[in-house]
Amino acid sequence: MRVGVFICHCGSNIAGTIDVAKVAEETKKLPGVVYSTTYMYTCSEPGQEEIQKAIKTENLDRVVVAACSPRMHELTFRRTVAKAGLNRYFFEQANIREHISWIGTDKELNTNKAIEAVRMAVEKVKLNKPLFSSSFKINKRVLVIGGGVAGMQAALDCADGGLEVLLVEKSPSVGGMMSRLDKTFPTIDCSICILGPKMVDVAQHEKIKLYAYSEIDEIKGYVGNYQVKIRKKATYVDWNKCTGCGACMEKCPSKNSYDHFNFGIAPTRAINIPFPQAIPKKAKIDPEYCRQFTKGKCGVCAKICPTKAIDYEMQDEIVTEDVGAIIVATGYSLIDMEKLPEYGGGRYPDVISGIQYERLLNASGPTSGHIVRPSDNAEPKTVVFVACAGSRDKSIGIPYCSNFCCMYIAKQAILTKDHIPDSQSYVFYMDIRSPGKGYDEFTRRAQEEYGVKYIRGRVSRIYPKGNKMVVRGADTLLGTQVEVEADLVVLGTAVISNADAGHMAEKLHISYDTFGFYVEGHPKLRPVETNTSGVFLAGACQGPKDIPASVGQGSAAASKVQALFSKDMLESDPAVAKVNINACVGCLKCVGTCPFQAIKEKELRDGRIVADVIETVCAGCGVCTSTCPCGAIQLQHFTDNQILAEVNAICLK
Amino acid sequence: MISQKLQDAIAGVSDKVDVVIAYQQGFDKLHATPCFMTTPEEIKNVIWNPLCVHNLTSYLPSLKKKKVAVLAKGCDSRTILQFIQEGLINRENVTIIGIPCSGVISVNKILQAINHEPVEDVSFDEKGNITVKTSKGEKTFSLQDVCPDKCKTCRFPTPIVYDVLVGDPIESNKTYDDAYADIKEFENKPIEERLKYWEGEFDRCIRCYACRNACPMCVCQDSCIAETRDPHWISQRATLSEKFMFHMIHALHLAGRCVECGECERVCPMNIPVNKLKRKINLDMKELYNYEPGVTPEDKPPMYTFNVDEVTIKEHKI
Amino acid sequence: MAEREYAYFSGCSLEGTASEYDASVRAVLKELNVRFREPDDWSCCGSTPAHTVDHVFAAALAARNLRLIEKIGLDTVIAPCPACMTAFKKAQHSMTESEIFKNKVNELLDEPYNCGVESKSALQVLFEDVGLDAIAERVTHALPGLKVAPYYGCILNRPPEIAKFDDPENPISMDKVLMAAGVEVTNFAFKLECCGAAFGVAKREMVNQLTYKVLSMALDSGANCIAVACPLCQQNLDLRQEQVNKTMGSNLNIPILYFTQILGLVYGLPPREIGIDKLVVSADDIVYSRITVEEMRKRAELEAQAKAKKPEKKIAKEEVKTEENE
Amino acid sequence: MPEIASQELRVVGFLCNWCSYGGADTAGVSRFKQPTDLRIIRVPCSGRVDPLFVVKALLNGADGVLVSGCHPRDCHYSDGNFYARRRLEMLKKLLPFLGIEEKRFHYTWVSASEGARWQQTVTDFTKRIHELGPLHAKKEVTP
Repeated sequence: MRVGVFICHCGSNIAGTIDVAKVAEETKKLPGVVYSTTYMYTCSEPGQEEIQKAIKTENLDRVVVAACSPRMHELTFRRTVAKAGLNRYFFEQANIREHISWIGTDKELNTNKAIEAVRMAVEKVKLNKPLFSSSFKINKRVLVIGGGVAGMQAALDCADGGLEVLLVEKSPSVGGMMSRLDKTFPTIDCSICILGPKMVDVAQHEKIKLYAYSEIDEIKGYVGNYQVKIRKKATYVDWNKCTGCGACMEKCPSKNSYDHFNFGIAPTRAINIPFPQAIPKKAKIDPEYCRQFTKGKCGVCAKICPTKAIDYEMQDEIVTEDVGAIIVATGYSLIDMEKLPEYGGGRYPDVISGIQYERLLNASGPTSGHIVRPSDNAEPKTVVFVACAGSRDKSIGIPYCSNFCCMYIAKQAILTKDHIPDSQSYVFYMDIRSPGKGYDEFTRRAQEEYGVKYIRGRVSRIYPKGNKMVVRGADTLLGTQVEVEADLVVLGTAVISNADAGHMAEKLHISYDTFGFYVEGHPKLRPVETNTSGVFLAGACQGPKDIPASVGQGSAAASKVQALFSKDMLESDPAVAKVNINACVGCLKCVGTCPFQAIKEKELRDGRIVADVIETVCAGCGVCTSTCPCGAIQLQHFTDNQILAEVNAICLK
Repeated sequence: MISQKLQDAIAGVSDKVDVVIAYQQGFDKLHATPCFMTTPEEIKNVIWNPLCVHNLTSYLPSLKKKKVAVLAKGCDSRTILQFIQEGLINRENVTIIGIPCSGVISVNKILQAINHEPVEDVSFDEKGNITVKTSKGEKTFSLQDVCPDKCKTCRFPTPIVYDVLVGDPIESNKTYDDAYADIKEFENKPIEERLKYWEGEFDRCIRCYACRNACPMCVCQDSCIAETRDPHWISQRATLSEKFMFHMIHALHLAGRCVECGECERVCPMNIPVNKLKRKINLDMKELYNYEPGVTPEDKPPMYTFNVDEVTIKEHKI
Repeated sequence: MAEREYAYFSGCSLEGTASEYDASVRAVLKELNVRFREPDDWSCCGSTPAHTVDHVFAAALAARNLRLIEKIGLDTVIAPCPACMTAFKKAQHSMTESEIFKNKVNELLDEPYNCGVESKSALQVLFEDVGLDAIAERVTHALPGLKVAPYYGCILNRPPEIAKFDDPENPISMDKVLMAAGVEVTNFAFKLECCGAAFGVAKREMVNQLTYKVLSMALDSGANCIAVACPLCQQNLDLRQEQVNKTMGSNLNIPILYFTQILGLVYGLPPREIGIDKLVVSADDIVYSRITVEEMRKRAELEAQAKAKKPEKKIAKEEVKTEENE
Repeated sequence: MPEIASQELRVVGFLCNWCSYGGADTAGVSRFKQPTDLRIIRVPCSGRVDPLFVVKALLNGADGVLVSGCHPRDCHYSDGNFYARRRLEMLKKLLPFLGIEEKRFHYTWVSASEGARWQQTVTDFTKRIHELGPLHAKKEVTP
């Protein structure tokens, strides 16, 4: 066995707090190590050439690189050794940067720790076996979860690339948050005017199959071969018959249904089409408001409907689809105003959220674009905007910035002036965050051209006084308290993850952070990938994002899927469980514990029963290996012996 | 006489099975030994007395595909139920001849008492006393004094599962807590004392693997990782830590599976309390998952399943 | 309820200036069959200048009393005065949080306090333990025309980690309790606003302004009476009205009752017994307006009949809710 | 090679690749300083951690063992950590019976985004092991 060890300086990242020369010299003494050296940047091209050269000249058959985290460069170096003719699994990486040089201050201790880290890697690599991946066919259909702007962009890009796309949208229409917006910053162009065409494309594209008002029930399988159960929620309207004429909506007697599309700023009917440009433009019934369901009698819509599309008996329908990749674009939610009691907690009708105000501004909104206060439908002359309503507030568990409130508040302030020329807007802000192209100019325009008064400070309380709302806050620049008597108060409510984001992540086996936003593969270098191959992220489900960022991610995710599907076969990860049939006693405990049903029982010619692994289904978790009492089923590359070698390397003295 | 009833019972089922497993006389009166009968003629050799200590059900998994009739005491019947839980036998292939048992005899205890003199004769009286005759004379023991410890707290004198029951069921007045009183007591000892205790016990181990071979639940047989190189869990070195490791392997592989038949301790030549660790784990399994090995056929051994929300497991703080 | 027994800690102000609070609390608890005992030889709660100069000392003062209660075998103390209650809760909090602090405090005590006593305000006990149903059950009288602005003051429910009671920004317990007792409450935006009492001597000007704000906001909210649960609030809002009127040129004249006094009234207790006569701004009108529940029901019926002629439309206000979007 | 005498104790960590190993990386990237005693063994999933690995480590010279995986419900392999939780809980209860302080063994859940939580875990656990002192001073170990 001839092991070569390469210790990386990583500039000063490692060499700064670890005596790399000493590590090289000490590790040279290890049994099996015939070559040990250091290099400034091992991951650089010359660095990799160094390794390949050494493999040739020293005819190494195993390689250990002590550098950054294997999660960073394992694949890089596997390719390196493979190019030099070694099996790519004859490589181990010791993490002496993230786990040592960056977290330890004492150079002597760090160096010693690094030496032991290398020793562990050496002991393991000596037991590494050559592994060869088998390839399997992939299903070139892609599932996009979420029909917001990010999801639609992803779906369209995939479809234009010739892929079959399933687009699953939870609400009755695609369009997401953007379809609710009036104008978009910083260009002030009409949101639905630029989004509408995309929505139509989605509906009409022959490669896209749209599941509106549907949810994901279950996801099984692995990259290239997923089986997805989609729940088509009961609309109580046969969408094949519904023409979207809206007659039912006009005649529906229960007029106080909560309007999800308008965020309850105005009531809607129990049977409704969310908005004029809805795609698909079909009606659906909200049973919790529909008299047919609540009182058991009504049936007006059924009578009125010209195509007899109403079906009160309709049930949810489950359809199963096979796909090869999944793009998650489930978007975001906004914090409930009840979480902000000092701002009235939703008790005052004239304190509304930004998205509700957006609906008031919108020509296709409940007020046809006339700004009126909910309490008395009067036109407000003084409008106060409160930025960071919940955002950057540790006390309610939202320490992060919601990213786009500063901008849409500036936009709304400007639009307010356009709608009501004799109005005056105030904005309470903590900091103005406008780092995008043309963004800062935009917020300046709001102040300079539109005379919006920006007050730097937080609002401590909002309370009614007569028919006005008094907004009291600090002006940290003047160092005084300020009180503004407003006709209408708009809260830039914090962006939060969807309530069911966690469950969705569990279905997808992807991880999410403390706030419910999905975790990307690498914060900088793998922004739309997840740690689960075949699952990609787009839009605000990964963190608060404005439109351009979401669209960008949608396209990025799509291109990732295109790349994945550019091959007909996928290489399976050979680090899967393997059964030693001579040792297996056929107790089949592994069959029961395998999370993926990847183990079946097999009868040998002599009639003996043994366990048998389905390679492409095995995900390589190793639960079977730790279940098997006789060590007959071993997870390749993480066998008992390999892990024991590491344990002994640091424990045996 | 019970032996007669037993032989009749066996005769009753023998034609339906390939083999009957029961006890016959061993090399002397003090030793009974398992017998495997394939012809009716052998039935007359069958005996039953408190010296029939072996857990005959241990042989069942190796005979999975055959039709077997087996003699089972109360404690042995738990083994069968555990086999069923783990799918190691097919119930329909097994005919269980249950036999209520008021306690067996620890041959070792007798041998010590008669300091290993050759036994000439053994007799039992109706009170359950045993009289052993050697060249040095006769000695009579009451069952209580010479029975294995497991019998003293036996909760299952009558088999939990059987097809034929020979003799009348026996009620037990022992409770779960009785059975684990010694474990609880040991847990209250100071921690250093506990470590010293086990080091003392395990240090005596000669790695003969008798405990493992006698264990009905040790399914691995020849593939036991105590002896393999791949995986290479322990070396053959006779160091304390290697011995300790062996017993940990044995204990953890039986976690939530040990039916406490006591075979491991019966066969240990060094009198190591091998069963103690497993019984401790059983105690925890009962607390955590309300699970007891080998009492119902439907249960699933706790180490091979889980609940998404484990109400009984509290997250540990440092 | 009955089987449980509380300790009762009146504290200095309820012994003196706020005796009507003491009287009314005791009366109401009695009406609701809440059993309580008082510890002998109780002393200052520690909410004096003590806590501004020495936290250990302040905690020790509190802990001494809590220890007395612990000793007579009770685990919950009713401290009607928010100052006492906060002093107790704070001591309890910091002593259970930190072993070191606990030892420091116990060093100063004759007998160590084992942190076995929970402190609650009278409001908290009524709201959490007695319960709204029991409160409603006992009602015998109504106060037609009375519109109450519930004023919580600054420390009854704050800071949250110590008070552990109600919402720190928008408390509703007193509203609920009064409503349960059949009393109409207004939507009072300044239920937590500082009334300035703490600066009553040092910064009179400021206090007058603050007090004015609170009082006038109460009137704006349509109230003709303010309910309080704190001697200092009561004293400041009640006693200072004349002074405020002078400096602010207003003519405020709104009675400031302890919420327990209002409960006493609807429970049909004699006004004297609950110290109505001790108020500076007279609450006599309220007392005179008192009628029995039966009479109230009759009136209601008459009004209903009158209304019946012109049925009114009403659109239920939709609660504002965010919705997930995909 | 023995750990640097008196300064360090031997702490072994088994970390699942997807969450906790990533969490440890995150802690590193964020330069969250930690004690140097810990030696990390990377496994695909906490479900891969056979309790016997922990025992092996403790018997062969480790003074403390730390196992960390994805939070329940968040396992990359969906169920791995559920099995781990049962097995490791069983071991945690068994160790004191053997005379080994259960404090020497800790299992927890740290996600890839929880760098700070990881720093806290390592710091506290290492501190605890130092309070307990070496496990093997009092007993003979291995060849």
